[in-house]
Parts: sequence; structure tokens; C-alpha cells
Amino acid sequence: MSAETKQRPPTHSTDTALQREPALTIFQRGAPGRRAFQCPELDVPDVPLQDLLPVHLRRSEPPRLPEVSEPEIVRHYVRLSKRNFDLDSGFYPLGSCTMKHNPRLHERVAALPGHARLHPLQDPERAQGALELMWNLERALSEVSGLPHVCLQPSAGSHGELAGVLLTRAYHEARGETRHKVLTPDTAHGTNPATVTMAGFEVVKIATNPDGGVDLDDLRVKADTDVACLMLTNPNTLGLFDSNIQEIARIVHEVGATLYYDGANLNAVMGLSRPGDMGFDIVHFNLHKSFTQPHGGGGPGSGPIAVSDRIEPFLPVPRIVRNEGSNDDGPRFDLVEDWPGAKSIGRLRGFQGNYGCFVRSYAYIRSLGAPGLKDASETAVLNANYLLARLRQLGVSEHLPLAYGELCLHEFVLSGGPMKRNLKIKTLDLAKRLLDYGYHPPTVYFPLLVEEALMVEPTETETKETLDSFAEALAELLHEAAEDPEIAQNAPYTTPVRRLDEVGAAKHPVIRQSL
Amino acid sequence: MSAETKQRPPTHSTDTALQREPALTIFQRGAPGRRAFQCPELDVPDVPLQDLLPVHLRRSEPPRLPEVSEPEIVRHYVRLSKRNFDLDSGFYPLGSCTMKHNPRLHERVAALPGHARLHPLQDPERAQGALELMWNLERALSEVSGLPHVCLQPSAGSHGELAGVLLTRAYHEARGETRHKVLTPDTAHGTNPATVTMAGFEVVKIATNPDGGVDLDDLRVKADTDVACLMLTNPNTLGLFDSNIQEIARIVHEVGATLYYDGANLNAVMGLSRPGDMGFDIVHFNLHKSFTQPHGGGGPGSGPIAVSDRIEPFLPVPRIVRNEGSNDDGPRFDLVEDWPGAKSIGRLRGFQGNYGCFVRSYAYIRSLGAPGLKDASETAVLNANYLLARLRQLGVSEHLPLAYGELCLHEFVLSGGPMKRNLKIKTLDLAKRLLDYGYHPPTVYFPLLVEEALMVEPTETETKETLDSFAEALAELLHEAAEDPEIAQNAPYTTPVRRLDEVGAAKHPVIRQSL
Amino acid sequence: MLAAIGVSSVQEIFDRQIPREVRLDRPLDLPDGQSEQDVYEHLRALAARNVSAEDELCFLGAGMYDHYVPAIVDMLMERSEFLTPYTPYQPEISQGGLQVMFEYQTAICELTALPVSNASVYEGPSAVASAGYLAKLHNNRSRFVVSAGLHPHTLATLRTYAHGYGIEVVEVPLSGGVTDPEAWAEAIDENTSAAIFAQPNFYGAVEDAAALSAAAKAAGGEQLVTIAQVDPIALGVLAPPGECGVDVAVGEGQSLGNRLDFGGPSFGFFAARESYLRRMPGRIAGETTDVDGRRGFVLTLQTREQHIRREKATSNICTSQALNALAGVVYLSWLGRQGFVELGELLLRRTNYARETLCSLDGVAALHSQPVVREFAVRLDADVAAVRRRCAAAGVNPGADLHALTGRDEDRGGLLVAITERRSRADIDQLVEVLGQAVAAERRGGESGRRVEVGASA
Amino acid sequence: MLAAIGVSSVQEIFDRQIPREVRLDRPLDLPDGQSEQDVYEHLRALAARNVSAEDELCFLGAGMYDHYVPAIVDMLMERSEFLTPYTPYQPEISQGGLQVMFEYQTAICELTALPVSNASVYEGPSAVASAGYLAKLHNNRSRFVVSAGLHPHTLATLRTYAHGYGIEVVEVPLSGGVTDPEAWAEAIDENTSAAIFAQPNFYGAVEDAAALSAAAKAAGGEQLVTIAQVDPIALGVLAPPGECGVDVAVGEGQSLGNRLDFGGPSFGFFAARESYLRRMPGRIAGETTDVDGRRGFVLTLQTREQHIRREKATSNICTSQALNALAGVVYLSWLGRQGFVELGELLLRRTNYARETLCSLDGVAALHSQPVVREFAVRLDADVAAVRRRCAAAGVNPGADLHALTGRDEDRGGLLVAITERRSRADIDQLVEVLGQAVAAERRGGESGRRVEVGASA
Ligand SMILES: Cc1ncc(COP(=O)(O)O)c(C=O)c1O
Ligand SMILES: Cc1ncc(COP(=O)(O)O)c(C=O)c1O
Repeated sequence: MSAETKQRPPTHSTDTALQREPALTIFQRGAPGRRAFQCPELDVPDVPLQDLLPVHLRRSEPPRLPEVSEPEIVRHYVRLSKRNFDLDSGFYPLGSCTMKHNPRLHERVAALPGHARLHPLQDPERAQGALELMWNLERALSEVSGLPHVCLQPSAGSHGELAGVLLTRAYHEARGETRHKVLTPDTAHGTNPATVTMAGFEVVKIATNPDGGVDLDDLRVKADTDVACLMLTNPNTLGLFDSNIQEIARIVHEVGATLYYDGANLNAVMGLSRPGDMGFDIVHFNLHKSFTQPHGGGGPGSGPIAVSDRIEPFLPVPRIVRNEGSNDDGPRFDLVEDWPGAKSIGRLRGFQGNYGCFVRSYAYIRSLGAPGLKDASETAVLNANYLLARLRQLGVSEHLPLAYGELCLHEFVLSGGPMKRNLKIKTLDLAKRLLDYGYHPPTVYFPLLVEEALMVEPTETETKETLDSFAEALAELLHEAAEDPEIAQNAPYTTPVRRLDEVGAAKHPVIRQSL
Repeated sequence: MSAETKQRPPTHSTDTALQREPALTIFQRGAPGRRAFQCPELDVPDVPLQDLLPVHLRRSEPPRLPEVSEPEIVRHYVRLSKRNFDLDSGFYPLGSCTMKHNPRLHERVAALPGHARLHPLQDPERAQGALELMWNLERALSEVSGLPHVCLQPSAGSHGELAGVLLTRAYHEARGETRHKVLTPDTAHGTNPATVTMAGFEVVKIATNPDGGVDLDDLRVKADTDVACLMLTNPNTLGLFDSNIQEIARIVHEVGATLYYDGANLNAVMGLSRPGDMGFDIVHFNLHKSFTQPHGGGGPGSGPIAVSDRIEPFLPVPRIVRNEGSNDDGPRFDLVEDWPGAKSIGRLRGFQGNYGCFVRSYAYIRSLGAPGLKDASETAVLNANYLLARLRQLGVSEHLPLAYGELCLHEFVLSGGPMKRNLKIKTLDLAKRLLDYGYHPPTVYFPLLVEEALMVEPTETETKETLDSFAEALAELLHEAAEDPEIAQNAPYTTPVRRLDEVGAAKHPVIRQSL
Repeated sequence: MLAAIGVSSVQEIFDRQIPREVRLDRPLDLPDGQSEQDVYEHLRALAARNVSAEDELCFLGAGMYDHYVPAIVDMLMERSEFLTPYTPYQPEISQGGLQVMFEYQTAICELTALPVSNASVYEGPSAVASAGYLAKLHNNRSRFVVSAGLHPHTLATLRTYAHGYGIEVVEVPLSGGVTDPEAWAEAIDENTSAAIFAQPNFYGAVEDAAALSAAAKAAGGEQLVTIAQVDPIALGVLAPPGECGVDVAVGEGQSLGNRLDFGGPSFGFFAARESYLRRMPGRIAGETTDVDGRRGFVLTLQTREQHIRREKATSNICTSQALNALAGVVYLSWLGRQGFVELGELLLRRTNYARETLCSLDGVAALHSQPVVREFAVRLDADVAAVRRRCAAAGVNPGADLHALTGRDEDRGGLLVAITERRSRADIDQLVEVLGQAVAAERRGGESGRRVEVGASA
Repeated sequence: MLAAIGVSSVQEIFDRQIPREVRLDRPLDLPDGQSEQDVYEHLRALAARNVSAEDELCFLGAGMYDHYVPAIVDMLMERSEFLTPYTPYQPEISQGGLQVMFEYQTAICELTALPVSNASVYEGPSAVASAGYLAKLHNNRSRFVVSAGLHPHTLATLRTYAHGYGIEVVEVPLSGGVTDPEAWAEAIDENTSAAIFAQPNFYGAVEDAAALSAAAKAAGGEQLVTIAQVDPIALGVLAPPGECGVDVAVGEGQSLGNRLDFGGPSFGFFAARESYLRRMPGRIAGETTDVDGRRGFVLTLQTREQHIRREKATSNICTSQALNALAGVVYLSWLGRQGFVELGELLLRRTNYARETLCSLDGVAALHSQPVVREFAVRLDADVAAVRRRCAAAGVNPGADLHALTGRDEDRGGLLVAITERRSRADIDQLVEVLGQAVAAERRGGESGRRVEVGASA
């Protein structure tokens, strides 16, 4: 039933140790003069500070940082960590986020001083290992996406999107065109339209057809020569593959626009189907999703992009090049700001991108290899469809029907509409009650076009046992709600804090510790 | 009140998530064929096994080890870890165990491949860093103990004790004497008498005087020429320094016996008083106490010994020697099995001892230095006396008086006798109820001569705030007991499991998972 | 499992959803999978072909610095509970991460003396570009006036972004190592959306932040947004931007407990005056209470964000740098109130010692005489690339080649030298010796680097 | 705080308790304290002066082996909840550690096919000495008969302990690489407390454990205790001691997920037949239930232990190797049921490949022809020390010098070569090449090792 037990979790506030523990910040601990840091000795002349820095440029008061000992810091943050739910502790079927297991080997290799203490401005000839790693990763991502050119620089998915749309702008401008519109389906993730605006374009929404795909008629109407790009996720945020993808590509290309692939859902199709083969011009990857860079509670991430030949001239700088070395002494790698035909959009950030993430995702790709990546996607899709089937068997879909389609790929979206009407609990209530059952809830209220959406992505690294208990927990939760909807309406009961006043928080923002 | 809050913890079983989680072992998880390990490829000829190993020597059935994936292993043990209380999460005043903070720097340096992947049989000339570290540690321990010769080999305190008593045997035998008795005070830790027996001697108990020290008259009576050694802890397990130590040494040496120092309480006197100066011949250290090697839930530890000149010839092998190198190329270190005058007792274990612990404790000594070590002991003693004073102020000592003396050194022992009589709760009940308050209880029922003993050692790395809240928690707990002793008698309520049936466990031992 | 689904094979699931024509009919052209130990050996071999700050005496800085990262930072970052969760969408089970954000925001506000901070952005240069976007949303003006003292990566990134959201970027030159005050006032007018400078600037020089801000407001009016890219470590000794009339202070957080990692991941910090709160990019953690009155934390002011506001969002950022920001606040707690200042003062003194001793060498001159805190620029009377090669052969990386980074003619011969607390006086003296010999050898007209090596190993 | 205590200074607290004469009236003669970064640099410099298995191709074994330790082992050992608690004296808040012990005991029982295991002892050799003490307590006889095939450190440790508890140790020689069956039967009689051998023995040879046990019981009667020191990794392919008539199986656990650490900490395992349960040394975790009926674990059968039984305890052990035993059970779970056997078979094949190819060299001969699993002994027709030096110069540590370890004349020229899964065929081939050239050079009468290096780098 609940994550590890067969009993129902409590239906009252249990006043656990974590609930009783007041949330004191590190600034509320310690005492004046206490410290952890011992400053290295002053081994140079003790010149008076004012001789080095005029007083008017000087800081007058030390910042009120904590005054705490190392044991206090460790205890504070170790205790704090226990107030987090995490992937290593339980099932985390957060749709669209691909919460797959993060192998610890990746942390070990990323921590090797040769990677971790390498300065980003080290001369390329003395950073050959890093550049070769990046080159190999570029080649692997190119092969997975089916697009020839890769840039690893973007810091996350939405940064990759920005790169992609700016590339589209540069592409059109190079052809002497100024286009103003970018199309996004109403299933699109919020970063898509936000990116479009940031890149100076206007968002035009495309409707979704009854099968959950792009409404071709609406697309045909809106796809005119003022359209710079269509941004698509495929499989889309409904977990469905748009089988009209080739026709879509035709329409978009016909008006001279580019086709952008939001790669957040790549985990469904690695080694099985490639955006490049579908007709996409630009792809972004989320290394922190499909390629298991740990998510860190909100980053770091990494959002490399892959592009077709016609987009390549505009890629951000610097780029990695591989020079065939003179016979025996292997290839040499370099970073360049210019190349034949280059019309780069410039930089998106400092240095070469989130190398630490590259190391982890490259280790992942080397561990799995070609068969392993394909197997990962197949298992991810198998797990999603199995869980969906289990929910049907257990009658859950009576209250939470699949929003679109019959099968799904790596994730699926249920509609809580019937549940809301029949059982009087909202998807939010269901999510909060799931916390008591020991699970991280699926993504809720996204995509927007699904009423009371519940978006479930189990990933390939979960076991059948886990999927079964999760399905049973959902079923049990609905029985519970049928008996007494208030249980879910007032949930959670067992978490370190219970439902929080988000409205109040936004009305009178308190965003730092008062000191 | 309780560790982090000002409220009383619950007085009923709260049915927390951890309590609901059934204790499944790793053997009860997974599924046939599942695995984490990918075997490196067979790159040598695939010779039939029976050609290499006759069938009658072969294993017929694979052991029934778990069949689990890496994600399952990680989740299993991460969840399991949450069922432990630990020093990084809370106050751990376990008397006689010196639960001081374990700086994380020590884990970092111990993990350096040059230390962690060094083979114990590496040629000394290619392990100079390790041997120099061990040499430096020997010198530092010699200086702290005030005894000239050190051997790092023993694996823990009791192993050091065994070394010490065997050294005593060898010392007497070398003088053509066979002695049969070893004296231990009734305050001694259990490992002392157990060691005596294992080393082939007979234990003779020495009484404790009203001040908590050795009863000199009893000692004089029992100290005859059949006595090989007196084993003493100073400060002793009552946290008291035996001010007669010089007279004790005189008596013991007069009959030709050796004086052994159980160093478990060294944290009280580092840089302040030295066993060697008190007249001890042999000392053992607990690196996992005074020198902060993390305790690991029951080891690893390390129990080096320091000895006087007359004991030196008998030290275990191998020993580290330092040879002054030819002028510029510094000193050279070596391991030897023989040296001038050597009559070694031989080996106590394989290789050179728990080097990984040496690295940590050496890093600790380098971090603190001479002033830091002294400061550590002074603060440990200050904290213990402050906590004792706070308990007096809060009236706790009315029910839990100090067993002996007025002040204490690094720890103190209270007697729960009055509490048991006045409030009807035993020291055990108090300890169990403390669990609900979020603390690890002090050591209970040791030393044996104190009725309902409660042995408290706060250590130097705890803050005044922590000591204050602990004192308040104890006071509150006694008020609670005064109102209703059953609360403590039935405690704990909030722990992952509640009181366990230890008698049943011993009567029908189940010591492995049935498969 | 297949039976439950009602298919005969996993293939069937795909066949029924993905058209044949767009299916990949061959295996990916990638190496096979490897065992854990083989992958470890491969990644270790790659690492061995990098010369890291562990392998040489490194004076490289120019945006990222080889500070000592205390062991507790690694230990805490590696805890599953911090390493593996997603963004805290369910606050009830994410109080750990949310409180860390709240603490981090507090620390950044203290450092910058500004009242509001978000929970991190990607990194330094893009933080400036995001600050520019904030300015555009705020006053909808058409031009950014930027100091040439900004990091070249910042200038490049800002141009890339600004071209997207349609803002012109005008660069103001330096004079005497700092932003030219006249040119600065000149360039700014009522069409100027933001005036942007770096503190200290790319050449290590401390700018008169208060004067630059005041001049900008005077010329551009109150609606103009003053933006400073600040080095957080320098704030141990420098007047905080909040006290210098700066509206938005952003910067690279790597120095605060994050590894070099060949450039990332680290974090960017973003602090501002109250009035910009609702235009901030990224996550912001806020304090609130739960139904039982317990103190708790949530992601707040989300109406700024893409998942709510979509095309009207103040930024497109979603995944940010939470784990790196955790490292930042743990590091700052480790340094502590006094330690943070002590560190700044140590760097100030060591850096000035290094500049003095280096500039006493023949063929080495200060590129400017402005105050410096932790980094400084010198001009070599020799080919910088050749000199750097000689130093490298002696195990010393003397710093960054200025011209290679800025491409500015006036930077030819320029070397940017950074000092951290890991570089002792002895290390600095070794740099002086090795660099001195390298420059001398080059000026003698470049015979072999052998003498340099001998010198170094002495 | 002083006020509360009622003293004027900390000094006073000491003055009132410790007599002047035994107070230290000077500072300790030790270096001053250092900052974290300085201590790190110092320890790193020391590490850099060790040639570890990361730095050379290492074929050393002889009791400890360079196996790959999976990353999850480090990650779990470093978790505060496992790293920092004391021995689980309060079971209600120590279920994690106690269950780990229970799982560990289960795994050891499976490996050894014996019904009971404790929660770990210090390490291998002292585990044998403790097993000997168990035998003494069990039958109170006067002599141990031990095979010369035991590790020399085991023999030495056993002698040290046995001298203490007063038992004579008689050594039985090997013949043809394994314990001489006649001499073995000869040596054992009704005064023999225990008959002790190693599987595989120190020379890598697989003993006929069943025959040795049967012979021992036949000669010494049922009261005699048969003790085997077994290599746990070899049990992937070898018949487990429990199926060979062994009463007590002990051994060194380092191979199971523990680092080399220059010899420790690791753990010793200790498994036995049911009848010895109440004479086992060390901690034992047992299953039970709590007052509400939940499954739980406790330290059980504590009446064996020193803190209860004091001078009557079955052992003096207190702190043991809990964290290392955790590494052991995590490692075994990672290998898994099939993987454990696959690993054993891989080692068996690679080891035999190595022995064959090495023995095909001129001047290299097998020291015995018995079956070997993961280690084997050869005799060099050259000075072993000199050959090892040459190999070292070529980046290869070819294995241990047998004579240096045993001091036995018949071991002169002996080299003990260990193979782990980290030593690929290519590595073995490199060993063969380097060793071959070293032996050749020495037999030619020792000119410089240069040719060896060339060979190696080819
Ligand atoms: C479909 C989709 N697109 C884009 C993104 C944005 O990716 P990132 O968070 O890495 O910026 C996400 C992440 O939630 C996503 O799910
Ligand atoms: C006073 C005393 N002596 C000896 C020991 C035994 O030390 P170890 O556990 O390291 O064997 C202890 C540990 O509890 C102790 O407290």
C-alpha cells in the first residue's frame, strides 16, 4: 500500500520528531566569535589596509554571516537534509522530469582532481582529456539525436531553448528575413513560450487534436512566412508520439521556418527514433533528465543542443574541433571561436558549459553503450505502460482516466476530472495524500489542457514491485477518499510540515532571515 | 526541552513512517536474475572449469546472495541508514566513548589513492609517505603519553590491552619470573578483566575508596610478587583523577609489577598530564575516541600502545625505524622485525595496523597542534563540569546525584538510585525516554559499582546551547516521571521500533535471514 | 508485464505509436557498454591528460578561482537528500532544500547589502544578461551602456541575449584601468535602460562603484537600472553594491565553495532592490506557516515564472543551480562573519605583495595602478604565449593571457594573475622566480626553456 | 560557564583534581595547528610519496587484494548515519546498523555454508587466533596443529596469542604445495585442541579441505575443532568450508569491498557450527520483536561478552569493524548471487592464464602444480629483490617476495602473484613481458634496467 508497508498511513497529525523540530536557520544558530574556518597565516608584509584600499571603497561592517563551528554546520545541514524527500529514498514519478537512478560512479569520476580542479582557461593542449571527453559526448549526442552538429554550452533545458530560438533568429536574419512569430502547441512546457518572448518573438499557440497531437488544420492556418519556428516536444507532454510528425515538418519547412525539438522527453526514444530523422532542425537535451545528471534539488543541469547543417554556422562559441594528429600521437582537440562559414550568435554563458555534468552523462553513456541506451528507453516505456495497465486493472482509471490515447510512451497523463466530481478530491489533494503514503507525487496540473492533470513518469530504473505498490497505493487512496474525502482534502499528516500557506507567502514576501 | 523543540515529545506510539516501514532485509528484496555488477569481459581462453579445478573441490551451488539492482541497493541502505541515530544528527553523550565531532577533512585525506590504494606489502622505499606518517604519529602519541616507544599495530583498545598484558608477561618471563595475577579495580571496563584472562592471567579485583579512587589498603594487601600488573584508567571510569597515582605506582613497582594505563579517558588530560609522568609503563590509546577516528557504528578503531624503556624490547613486530638519510635526501623510513635487544612478543595481527585510522588521527593532531589538543581537553572538562553544574541548578541531582566527588574531569557518573526510589523509574527507563527527547542516552549501568549508573561525557565539540537543552530535557523528564512514571517506563514511543524483546532474542537466537 | 499491458512485445508498444519511417532501423553507432571499473579507468585516463590546479602552481583566475573547498561542502552536497531531489514542487517534503534556498538568499543579501535575492541563476555572465532583461522589462528603454571592464564572456553573453530581446549595447572604454568617468556619463541618456559595470573589473581594478552609479542615475534618471557584476570574495573588503547605489548586483558564485570543474557547474547570484522583486528571474524561497502554524518555506512569487506566466514570464529559467548554491551557503557559513573578512584581507595583502614583487622584475610592469583585491594585470615585455609555455614547463601557470581573452590591441603582452588563499607567499615567490626567468629568456630571444626548469626546481 | 561551575578558571578545575607533580608544566612538543587547506596539502604530499595500486600495475596480494570497490560502497560508508554512531547499545535508535549486521551475518553464512556468523572481528590473522581461543574454551586441550600453508602473519599472530593463553603450536610442513597429509595425521592426537589450515593456502594452492578435516577429526576425535582460514573471494568457485567438515571458518574480509588502506582497517569474518554459537567472540545481531510486535534487531547472546561476563568472557573484543562489514555486505549485494560466482570463475581463468604464460618464460617455474584460484607462486632463477626492482622501474609490481615473508629457505626465489578483476589480460601480458626481461637481464648478470623500461612502454 504505502511505499513500504501494507497499512494505511495515519489520518491525523502525528506530531513526529521532524514536525516538532522548529525550523531554525543557520543564522539563528551559533554565537558571536564562534567559527569553523581557520585563516591561513599572513605570510606577506602586514601592510595597513588603507594603504592598499582607500577607505571610501572599503566595506565598513562585516556581513552578518553565521558564526558557527564545523560541528554545528554539519549537524544543521544533516538534520535539514532529513526534511527532504529524495530519489535515493523513494519512488519519484514526477512527470516530465525523468527521475531515473543516479549511479554513484558518476560522482566518483566527476570528483577526480583532473576533472574537478581543472581551470576553464587551462591551455587546450593541457586539457586534452577534458576536450576529448566533450568531443566524445558531442558525437554521442549527435548520434542519439540524428543531427550532425552539437554545442554543449547551454546550462539547462531552457537555456538550450534560448540558444535554439536565437539560432533560428540568426538563421533567418542571415537570409535577410525578419520573422516575428514562433508557434508552440498548447501542450508545451512553460519554458517554451517564455523563451520565445525572451528571444524577441511573439508566441502563437497551436491547438491539440483529439489524439493529443498537433492539430494539423490549425497548424496549416497559422504557419505563414512570418513564422520563424515551431517548437515541439515528441513524444509530447502527454507522453504521446505525434505520428504526423513528418507532415508537420513538411508544413513548417514549406514556409521556411525551423522545427525545434524540446528534448526533455528523449528518454522515450533513445536508439529507437531520432529527432533528426523526424525532420527537426534543432534539438536540446536535458542531461539532468535523460542522461541522469543528478538534479540537486533544482540544478545544476545541462542543456546541450544539436543542429542540422543549415543551422551550424550560427552555433555559439567556443566550439571544440578535432585535429588528426600527425600519425602516432593521436588526434588533438582545440577550442575555436571561428571556423569556415561561421556566423556565430556568440556566447550564452562563460567558459565551456557545465563540464561537471558532461563528465557524469558521458560516464553514463559509456556505461550503457548503444544497447544499454535503447534498453533504457524500452524499459522506461514498458514501465509506464505497465503502470498504466495496473491502474486500469485496479479500477483507478475509472476516476483518473487516461487523458488521451490508449498506450503511452515513457509517461502518461491522467485526468482527475472524474475523481474531482465523483470523489470530491482534487488532483492536489491526491498529491498531498500520496505524501503520507511515502511517495513523491507525479507532476500535477500540467499539461494545462488536461483537466486536473496527473502526469506520471516511472522511468526505467524502478522495479515492478515498486510500480505495483504505487498502483495499489493510488487505488487505496481512492477507496479512502470514497469513504471520507476529507482525509485527502486535509492531507498530508505525516510530513515535516503540513499544507503551507502559499498565498500568504506571496502576499507578504519574507525571503530572508531577519537579523 | 527535547533536542530541538521546547515541547514534550508524544507519550503514545505515534505510528511514524519509519515505524510503519517493515524491516525487510536486502535478502527479501530483488528478484531472480536481477543484478548490479557487470562482470569484466572474459579476455583469456575460456578453459572448461573442471580442467582448472577438480569437481570435488568446486562449489556446487551459488551462495544465495541478494539479486538486486544498484538502485535497489542504494534505496535499501539509504532508508536503513535513517533508522540509525548518529553523531552528525544529535547530541551523543555516551560516557567512556568520547563521541566528539569527526571532521570531514579526515575522510577526504584518508580517501586519497596514495593512502587508500596503497598495498600493505608495498616495498618500504616506495611507501615512504605512509611510513613517515606512521612515524610522526608514533612520535606525537609518545609526546602525549610521556612514554618513549610506540607501536601502532593493535586494532582497537582491547587489542591494545592484550598487547600490553602480553608485553607484561614477556617482560616477567625475560626476568625468569612467572607471575599469575593481574590487578584491576572494580571500576574497570569489562575489556580489562577479559583481556587478563585471554592473556593467561588471573584477575584480582581491587576495591574503590570513598573518593572513587583505588583503595590503597586493599592494593597494599593484594600487591604481592605474584602480581604481574595493575591495569588502571586515570581519570577512571567515574571521570575522576586518582590523586594517589604516584603512591599507587610506587606500590606496584615495589613488587616488580608493571602499571598499565587504559587510555580510553585520555581526552581529559591531553597536554595537561601524562601517564608516563604518573609512572605508567604501558599505555593504550583509542584513536577512535580521543583522536576522533569515526566510530562507524562499532568500528573500525585503532589501539596503539606506548611503553617505557624496559618494555620496549618486547614490542610487537614490525616496527618503524627512521634512518637519517645522507645529507640532502632527508630521512628514510623502514619496517624491521629485529632491532638491538629485541625480544618481541611477535605479531598481533596482519600487516601494520589500521593505517586508514592513522591517517585520520594524524590529520587531527596536525589540525589541532599542541595548543589545540590541550584546548580540546580543557574544553571537554569544562563542558562536563558545566553540564554537571546545570543539572545541579535544575535540581536533577536531587534524583540523580553525582556518585563520587564534587567536580569531574571529562565525564561524570550519576547514580539513579534515588530516582528509582523516589520516582519509580530506573536508569533504563530514563534512557529510553531520552530517545523520545531526541538524544542518545549516556552510558547506563556502568561502572558497575554505582547503583543505576548514568555516565555522561559531553565532549569538547558540543556547544553550551546543546548542554543547556540537554540539562533541561533531563529535568523535564524527571518532572514528567513525577507526574506519571509510566510514561518513562513504557518509553520510547517515537523511535523506528520501540522496546525490543532482548530476552526472547537470546533464548531463541535468530541470527540470519532464513532463505 | 507485457500480458498486463496486452501486447506481445515491447516492440509492439512502439510499433503501435511510432511510424516506421521515423524509427531507427539500426543500432546506435556508439561503443558497447562497459563495466563500472572499466568506465572508471577510462574517465581516470582522461582526467590524467588534464593538468589541473592539483598538478601545477596555478595563478589562473579571470572569472573562476582555485579556492580551497572545505570537506564539509563535498560531504553535504553528496548527501542523497540534497543531491537527488528535483526542484521542490512539493514543499511539504522539500523543506530541507527550501530552507537552504532561504538561507542562501539571506547570505547573498548580506554580502551585497541588497534586500532581495533569488535562489540562484546559471552562472555569472548569463546573470548579467538576465539582469539586462529585468531592466528592459522595468523601463522598456532601448540601450545598455556597459563598461569595457566587464569580463569578455559577460560582454559576449550580454550581446547575444540583447540582440534577442532587441537592445543595443554600447561599450564605454577604460582609462587608467577603470571605466572612463567622462565617457561613461557621456554615453548614458534617457534611452539608456541599464548601466552595467564590473567590480572589481576584468583587469582586477577596483572601480568607484558609488561614483559610477551616481553618474548613471544622474544622466539616465531614476528609471535607469544600475547593474554591477561583483566578485563575491572581494566583498570581504569592498563596499557592498547596495551601499554604492547599485540596483541589481549579480555575479559568478564559483568562488564560494564550488569546484573549478573546467567552468561549471557553479552558480550565478542575483540580488536587487525591493522594487525589482517582482521582476526577478528564477526561483525565490519564501517563509510561511503550515496549517498547524509551523514555520515553513515555499517557492514564492511564482507568478513571475514560466510555468505560471508562460510567455509573460520575467525569465525562461527553470532548472537552476540549487546544489551549487547549497555549496555557497555552506561555504559562507564555514567562513563565517569574521572569516569572510579575514579571507578578503589576506587576499588583498597577498595580491598586492604579488603585484609589487612581480612588477619589480625586468620586463614586467603593472598594466594599471588602481587598487586590486585578488587579481591584477601586468604587461610583459615579451611574447606572453611563449612565456607561459616556459612557465608551464617549470610547473607554474602564471595566469591568463589577456589579449587572447579580450582580443583588444591594448591588451597585447597582458597577463592576468589571480591569487587565492591556496597560493602562499612561497608560491608567489616561485612565480616571481619562474616568470622572471621566462621573461628574461624570451627577451634574450628565446633559447630553450631549460634554465627556467632548473630555476623552478631549485 | 565558569560561574555556574563555581570556579574562577578552567585551570582551577584541574588544580583541584590533579596533583601538581603529575601535571605537565610545559606545552606539548608538537607542531602548531594548521588550517584545513594546509593539513590537506601535507597529507596529500605524504600520499604522493607512496606508490599505490593507482600508480603502478600491481600484482601484490598475499592477504590483501586490489579489487575494484564500487562507488556505492564509499557513498554508503560516508553517510553520517553509518559513519558516526557508536556500537548500537540503544537498539531502538540503531536499527540501521543492527540490521546491517544481521544481513552481513546472513551473507557470511551463505558464503561459508556454516549456520552462525558474528558481526565481524578485527581482521584475518587475529581471527584465527580468536578461533584458537574458542577451541581452547571448547575442549581445553593443550596443542594447536597448524599447516605451514597458513599466512606467515597468521602463524605469527596465532603464536603470540597462544603463548598468552598457554597453548603449544605445532607446524605441519607442506609437500607438493599443500599440507602433507601424512605429517598432518601424524601430528594430531587427543591432546590437539584445534587443527588449522588455510584455503587456498598462502602459496595459492587449493587444499583438499574435506580430507584435512576428516583426517583431523579421525586423529583428534569429535572434540577437536577444525579451523580454516578461507579467502572469501575464492569461495565463488571453491566448495564452502561448511561442506568440507570445517567447524570454524574465519578469514580476512578486505577483498569484499574494502580498500587496501596499507593494511587496514578491513574486517575479519568468523563463522561456525551451531554448537559453537555461545563461544563465539564479538558482537552478534539477532532478530526479535518490539512491544508492538514490529520486527527488530538487537545485539544478542551478550552474556558471552566482556561488558557482561568480564573475566569469564569468550573474548575481550569490544570495538570491532562494523563499518567495514557494512562495506562487505553492500559489496556482496552488488556482486549478487550470480556475479559472485562469475567473478570467481573470471579470476580462476585469468589466474591460470597468468601462471601458464609466466611459467613459459625462461627462468620462471611454477613453485607447485596444485590448482590455484586467484594467486599463485613461481620460482625465479634470479635474485627476486633485483627482479622486483627492475619491474618497478618499468611500472609493474610483479608480486610479493615469498622468502621475505616466510623466511623459509625453500621459498628463496619465490614470487607470489595475485590477480584481481582489475588486472586484464593485457595487464598480465605486460607483466609477462616486463618480468621476462627483468629475469633475463638478471640472469645475464644484472646490467642496467633500461631495456626493461623500453620493453614496458612498448
Ligand atoms: C518538457 C520540458 N521542456 C523544457 C524543460 C526545461 O528544462 P530545464 O528545467 O532544464 O530548463 C522541462 C523541465 O522541466 C520540461 O519538462
Ligand atoms: C574505559 C575503556 N577501556 C577500554 C575500552 C575498549 O576499547 P575498544 O572498544 O576500542 O576495544 C573502552 C571502550 O568502550 C573503554 O571505555
